[in-house]
Amino acid sequence: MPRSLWPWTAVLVLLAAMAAFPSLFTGADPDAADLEAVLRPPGAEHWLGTDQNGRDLYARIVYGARPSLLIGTGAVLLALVAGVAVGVAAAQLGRIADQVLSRSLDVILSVPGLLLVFLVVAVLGPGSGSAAVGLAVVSVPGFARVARAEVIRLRAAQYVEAAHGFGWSRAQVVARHVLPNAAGPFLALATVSLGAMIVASSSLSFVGLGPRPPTAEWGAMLADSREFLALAWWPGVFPGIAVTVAVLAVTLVGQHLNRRVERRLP
Amino acid sequence: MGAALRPATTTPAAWAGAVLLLALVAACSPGTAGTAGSGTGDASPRAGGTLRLAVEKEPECLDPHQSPTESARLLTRPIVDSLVYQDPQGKFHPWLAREWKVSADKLTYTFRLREGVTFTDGQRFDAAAVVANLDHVVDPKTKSLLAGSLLAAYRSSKALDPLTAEVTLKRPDSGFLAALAQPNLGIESPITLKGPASKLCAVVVGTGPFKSETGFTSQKGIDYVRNPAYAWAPEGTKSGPVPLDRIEVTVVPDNSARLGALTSGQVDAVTGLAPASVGTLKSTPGFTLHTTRFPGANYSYWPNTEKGPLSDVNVRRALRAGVDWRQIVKNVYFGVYDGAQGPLSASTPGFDGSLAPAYGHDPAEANRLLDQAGWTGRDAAGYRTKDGKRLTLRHMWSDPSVSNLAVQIQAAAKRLGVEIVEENLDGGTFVNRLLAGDYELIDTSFSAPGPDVLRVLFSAENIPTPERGISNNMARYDDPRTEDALKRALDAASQSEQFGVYAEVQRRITEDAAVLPIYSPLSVVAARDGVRDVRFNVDGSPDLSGVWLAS
Amino acid sequence: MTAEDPLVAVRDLTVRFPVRRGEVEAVRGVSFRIGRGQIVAIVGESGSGKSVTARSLVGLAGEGAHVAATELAFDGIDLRAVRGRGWRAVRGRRVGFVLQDALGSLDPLRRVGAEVAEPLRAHGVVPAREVDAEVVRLLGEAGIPAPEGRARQYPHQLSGGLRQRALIASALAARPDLLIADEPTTALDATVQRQVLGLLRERVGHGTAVLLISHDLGVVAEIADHVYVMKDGLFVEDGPAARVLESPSHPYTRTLVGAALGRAARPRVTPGGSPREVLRAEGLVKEFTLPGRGAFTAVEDVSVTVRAGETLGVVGESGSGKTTLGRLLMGLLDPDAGRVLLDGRPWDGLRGHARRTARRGVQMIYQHPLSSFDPRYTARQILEEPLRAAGTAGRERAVRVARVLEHVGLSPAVLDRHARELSGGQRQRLAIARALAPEPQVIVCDEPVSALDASIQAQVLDVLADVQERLGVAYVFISHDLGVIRGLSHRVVVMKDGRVVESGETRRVLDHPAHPYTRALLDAVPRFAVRGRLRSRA
Amino acid sequence: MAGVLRMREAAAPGRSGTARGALVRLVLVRLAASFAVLWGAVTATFVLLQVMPGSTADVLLARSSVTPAIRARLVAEYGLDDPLPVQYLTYLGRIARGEFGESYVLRRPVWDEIAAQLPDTLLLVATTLLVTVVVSVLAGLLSVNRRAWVRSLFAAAESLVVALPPFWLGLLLLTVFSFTLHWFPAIGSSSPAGLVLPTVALAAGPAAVVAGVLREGLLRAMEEPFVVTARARGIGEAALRLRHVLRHALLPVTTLLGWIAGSLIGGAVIIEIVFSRQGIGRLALSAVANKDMPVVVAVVLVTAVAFVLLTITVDILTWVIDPRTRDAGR
Repeated sequence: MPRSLWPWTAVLVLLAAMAAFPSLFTGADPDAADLEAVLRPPGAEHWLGTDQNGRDLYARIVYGARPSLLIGTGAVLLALVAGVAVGVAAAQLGRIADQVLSRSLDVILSVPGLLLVFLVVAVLGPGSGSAAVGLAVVSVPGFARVARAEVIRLRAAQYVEAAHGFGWSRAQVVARHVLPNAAGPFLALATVSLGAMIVASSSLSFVGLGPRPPTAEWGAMLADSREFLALAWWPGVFPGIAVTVAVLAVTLVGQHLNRRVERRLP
Repeated sequence: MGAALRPATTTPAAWAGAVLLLALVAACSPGTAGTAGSGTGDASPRAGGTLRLAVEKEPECLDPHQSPTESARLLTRPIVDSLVYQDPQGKFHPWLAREWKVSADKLTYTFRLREGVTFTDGQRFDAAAVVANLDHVVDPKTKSLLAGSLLAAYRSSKALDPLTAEVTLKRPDSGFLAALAQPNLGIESPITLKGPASKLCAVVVGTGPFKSETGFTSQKGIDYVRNPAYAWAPEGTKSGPVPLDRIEVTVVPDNSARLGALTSGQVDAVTGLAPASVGTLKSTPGFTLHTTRFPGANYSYWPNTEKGPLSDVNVRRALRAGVDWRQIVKNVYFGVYDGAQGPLSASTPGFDGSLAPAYGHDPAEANRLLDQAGWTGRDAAGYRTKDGKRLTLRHMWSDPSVSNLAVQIQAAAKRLGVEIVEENLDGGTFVNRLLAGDYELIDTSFSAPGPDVLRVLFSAENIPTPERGISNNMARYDDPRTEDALKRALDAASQSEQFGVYAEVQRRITEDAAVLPIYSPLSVVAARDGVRDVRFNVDGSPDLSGVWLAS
Repeated sequence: MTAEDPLVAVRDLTVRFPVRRGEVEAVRGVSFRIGRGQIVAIVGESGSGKSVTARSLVGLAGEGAHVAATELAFDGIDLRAVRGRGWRAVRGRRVGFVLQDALGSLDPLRRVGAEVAEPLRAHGVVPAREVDAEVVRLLGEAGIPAPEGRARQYPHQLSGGLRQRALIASALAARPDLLIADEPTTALDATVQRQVLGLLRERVGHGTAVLLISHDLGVVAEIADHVYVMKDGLFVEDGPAARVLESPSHPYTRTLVGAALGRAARPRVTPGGSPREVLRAEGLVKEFTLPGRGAFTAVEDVSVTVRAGETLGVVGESGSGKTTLGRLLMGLLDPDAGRVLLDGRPWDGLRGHARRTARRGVQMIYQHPLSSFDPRYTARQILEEPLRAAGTAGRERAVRVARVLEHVGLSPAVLDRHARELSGGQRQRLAIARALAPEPQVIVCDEPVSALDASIQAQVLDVLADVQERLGVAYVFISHDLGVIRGLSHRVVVMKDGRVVESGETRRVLDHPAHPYTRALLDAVPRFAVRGRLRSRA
Repeated sequence: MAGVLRMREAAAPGRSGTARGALVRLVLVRLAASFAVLWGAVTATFVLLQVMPGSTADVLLARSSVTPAIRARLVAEYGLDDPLPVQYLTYLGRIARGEFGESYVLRRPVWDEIAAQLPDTLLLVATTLLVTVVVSVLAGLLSVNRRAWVRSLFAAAESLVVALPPFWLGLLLLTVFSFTLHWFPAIGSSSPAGLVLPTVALAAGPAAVVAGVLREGLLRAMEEPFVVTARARGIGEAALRLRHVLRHALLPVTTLLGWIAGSLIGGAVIIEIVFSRQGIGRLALSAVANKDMPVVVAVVLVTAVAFVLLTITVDILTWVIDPRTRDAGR
């Protein structure tokens, strides 16, 4: 790994640790409102200041890592699994299945993403899980298309043809050769999507479709900050930096992994 | 406006998204119309100019006959006149009706109409127009979402002669004149009423001081121009020509954007400022805040008195005493809002100020009450338990974000050992749970110009159920003595007798802790200093007809 | 060679490229001259530095290349002093450049005419309004029929031969003094190759010198005046073409010549198979529907038989249906008509598991072995896979892997390496080993050596012959290279446009071709190779 | 831009009639398939709205105070008490006849409402696309022939911009340039000045993504053998980029831009909220919250049609740029 990526890897590790063990990073309760310390600027007592409820911003950003990152990660994983299933089915089950599935994916694409997420969240009820499912639904077409294209591309590969010659069944060939070799493009798409999903999940929280309050979530924190921007800039800045840094770390480290995978595969 | 879109911080639960205002019996409300800062009414109005106003909310449909929203009332008041005018103190004055008589059985109202009034489309205003309007409101085809219920007692009307209209009621309704004074029963051009209802949702034609031919565009706003023929302002208000040439109203839901538009000079005035913005603006030279308290019920938490932990009056009292509501209000709203001193806003006629001590902060008493109620255990998280069950209260929202107020209350309740769970629900689930009584707390305010709002909020007839549909007794309060008092209030012979009965109701409610009142909402217009004579209507909405621009 | 005033004079040319740690020296001090109107060839295998040498003459040695020489002159211009824009006066105008693979070398998004016109416009060779006419004339000169229409077409709409002609037309458009042709015929069928070489030779008649870069001695022999043999960035030998080829002095040159001749000169036909038929195809027909272009028949009424332990050569140019035939024989494709019988049992009678089991009886070796291996696998995994598919137990697998490795002469040390870490020859041996692992009766070899350098080709062919001798496996050997076919096959079928035009004993068919197409194929083989064959017979 | 001019030249007359026929056929096939997509979108929307909790009538009347007669009237008029299949078929039939009906909540013809909101959204999407294309092509062309560190600087800047949540960027822009500096209006849709900040906030991410893809494409195209051939003809670097390389790099960009244009309509929602702009996105979201089916379905239809048209446009553009696709059909 190039030296320039070390700090970003460290950031990623740090964020993961924050998401897993937030209490290691701060002794403060992220939900503890302190009426006497509303909108305090950053300082010794509150490193990043306090919000409109006197809650410690640093603690909220630390505790916000989990929902902020989990929704995006969950959405990518769900979309990956569903997308691969749909894509492989479209590629393998014949022309009619392919047409039906491909057109269904077009249907998802044809509805504006946020509107569709909104519909899904409305059906499932607000919360982190619904947000993740909603985002996953929107990103299934991307994964499914890559999966379908990869299966079709790899199906024509000579080593896949050769594998048929050894007497494997079709399913065995897909499992042994097609899917593992499609991992590269999937990984690429997944990391690109993960960054985009973290941004998208913060956007959802921003419009109030994220986890339930008072759960600290970066996008929701930014939404709350809007009203007080004239009084205090810090609640409107630090959570945004948190989102940006998280997405940058995911993207840069992901890009590096992709390049390594690409280099390994011809 | 999608409820879920508005990161509301000061609004009550969104199903009542617009603060509902029901016209009740005639009430003289003193109203605390007041203006902070400078620049009111001491100079003589200067004619001309365009007022650019940014408002917070917009109506789904402009037509006040159809729409229930506060914003429809605000946006149509410049266009439509009413038969009678109710001043901010609650007194009635002639407007389109020069005078009126009420029969002894209180079932027939006869209105003598003003002569020479024309609609801005050139039609003449006459008794037939009055009949057409009232009939239009109650016609099921109109699908009125509020105005129809204002006329619930209406039987029929007829034109005795071109300038005399007679209205017959099914039963006596002392609130009838107040209802007529509302923009929701404003008089629209009869020709337009015959056209498609959908057209009325954009363009309303009346006899008012302003007209808007292009009408209302959602998410954008509405532009008015002065009605040059206007010469029938209500008696008792400032007479003379309307000063403004034009009003341009823009809908800007985002609080900070609205403030930015004002401070950057993009608009002259804004409504519905968030308290934080009020604080900012106070310290900004060149701007004036015009405020009045909304009359009616305070912004409150409504406990479910029917089932769950809050059906125990001791728990309700403990919650009332154990949370320092006033301190929270002061902190959260930067001292802009006043803490509640009873179920009603202090500006409401019939408000009983003697109950204020019952709403004081007394944590020791609160803990004693909770112990007495049997919530003596403590779990690992520090919450009180009874029989192993945690004292958990579910607070329902249909808004996507929880107000800072709720966060503070949640924290204060936790110190008491009470867990408040904030549940953000979609509109459909919210309604289902409301009807089923499946909640512990709901929040909303309810503005109204008199104490009759108490019947709307506390009569057992108004408990929302699946059969009855949505109704406003969200505390699900069912007390025979209160019920009896509410009946006596209807039959009261004088206003003082009526107020006496309502004081009893307020006492009962306070004793039972059937509501946890929090603060009195403010109607705010913030404007640059050059905007003069900003006044408020009886319902707390800004009155634009007298506004003029000094610069 | 004309000593006075050569067109190109190069002395001590070195080209170095920066790599991660340090540099590699691709060209390590070579000197050569090209006289006006002369054809000079640089011959070498891939990676020998021949292309870099040629590209240095037009400043296109590559990004970051460090080019040094004591003399680097073109027509009196010191190319060492040329920088940046200065090259533009040389490129195209004074030196034309033709690359192999005309599909990639012509911009696929532009019309052929625009590509040919580009040097004309860039150098203002003819007035703007005459450019179109000049393009048509140039295309015509390059032997392209109906040049007006072709100019409006896109490269992918032209056949390989026409594309190469268009590329040459483009390189010659500004009438340069030197034409650099880098592997100009490599991707072409033999008959087309011959035509393109004819075109190049014809250019010399017009006074243009040619620097020919090739790995193919046959091509060089056809037209070059003077030959430089390059290996590892150095010229190991040079001299007049005839002298170098007929009496090579350097051992490497001898290997090259030997390898080129070997294909023809060392028949390794094993003593002939038993009469038992292992594979039989009857009246095979296969059509493909191309979207938007209707159906086209890849294989039409083809019947062949393969006997145990013998090699059936299948000859034809690209698009003749050879590969489709191979897949039909393997049961990877189902024919539209006719049938294939393996050991007397027809494929179409087999379904599901039975068919998958039967497939192990026919294995395949591909032209590019690397792409026939799962890129994640080590050599061991590659060899074990067919055994796993057959359900062979672990210990038995190890034994069989060791055995097939020995058959193809690979050291067990390769087992834990990835295929991409192996050399081209090792990869193809690995492919053969894998094909042997399921103990098939027939192996279909689809152009197994045509991607290999000449010296490696011979080794791989030897392995194939050895294996057949020892194991008695039958081959269906698909190739466009008559020399290879002749060296290996007992019987041969000649395919053209999906049909078998001639078949029979190899010697009979190739020495006394009956069908005109077979004769054309034989004629197209570069003269040197034919000469070599004649001599070896004598 | 020269690259665009060359595209037009490629499409100039002289193309064979069969190729043009293939394009027409391609478009027709696409249109036919798109009807399935439109039907699917409408059906999916209908189903999702139905499975949303709460009855439509309750949600509709949640903010009002109505008499039972009026409630019954509403339920009957909107057919809310019909069995679901009947509601579905009725609605499908009306859409097929081009009747989109009246909004339950807004009480106006859906088309009027969409016609009032769509132009502002389209304007924003159009300026965003324009800025995206111009900025990314400039950034791509300017950065590609630079030293490696300049390229990585561009790449780093692009990564940063992509990582910025657009709503936050909008918030920052608004705070700095509107609330503080008063350079641009804080509210308002139609004025050119009011379009600047929303466009910047919305275009930043896509422009960065496209610039990156374009540069990758340019770099990849620079490796192609035809570049060596073209250089060997003695043409200049600028001509090489414009005549040869750019078009190759534009191929993936075209597909990407089609995708971005489609997603912008969704992305515009957030920007419309942050900048208090009117637009179809906000209309749709509030309609979903209110279970206002006629509006939701109409918006979905409009965007689905836009999606279909975009897809076909991308196909046509690809057809124009890349002659190889013309003969391959699809």
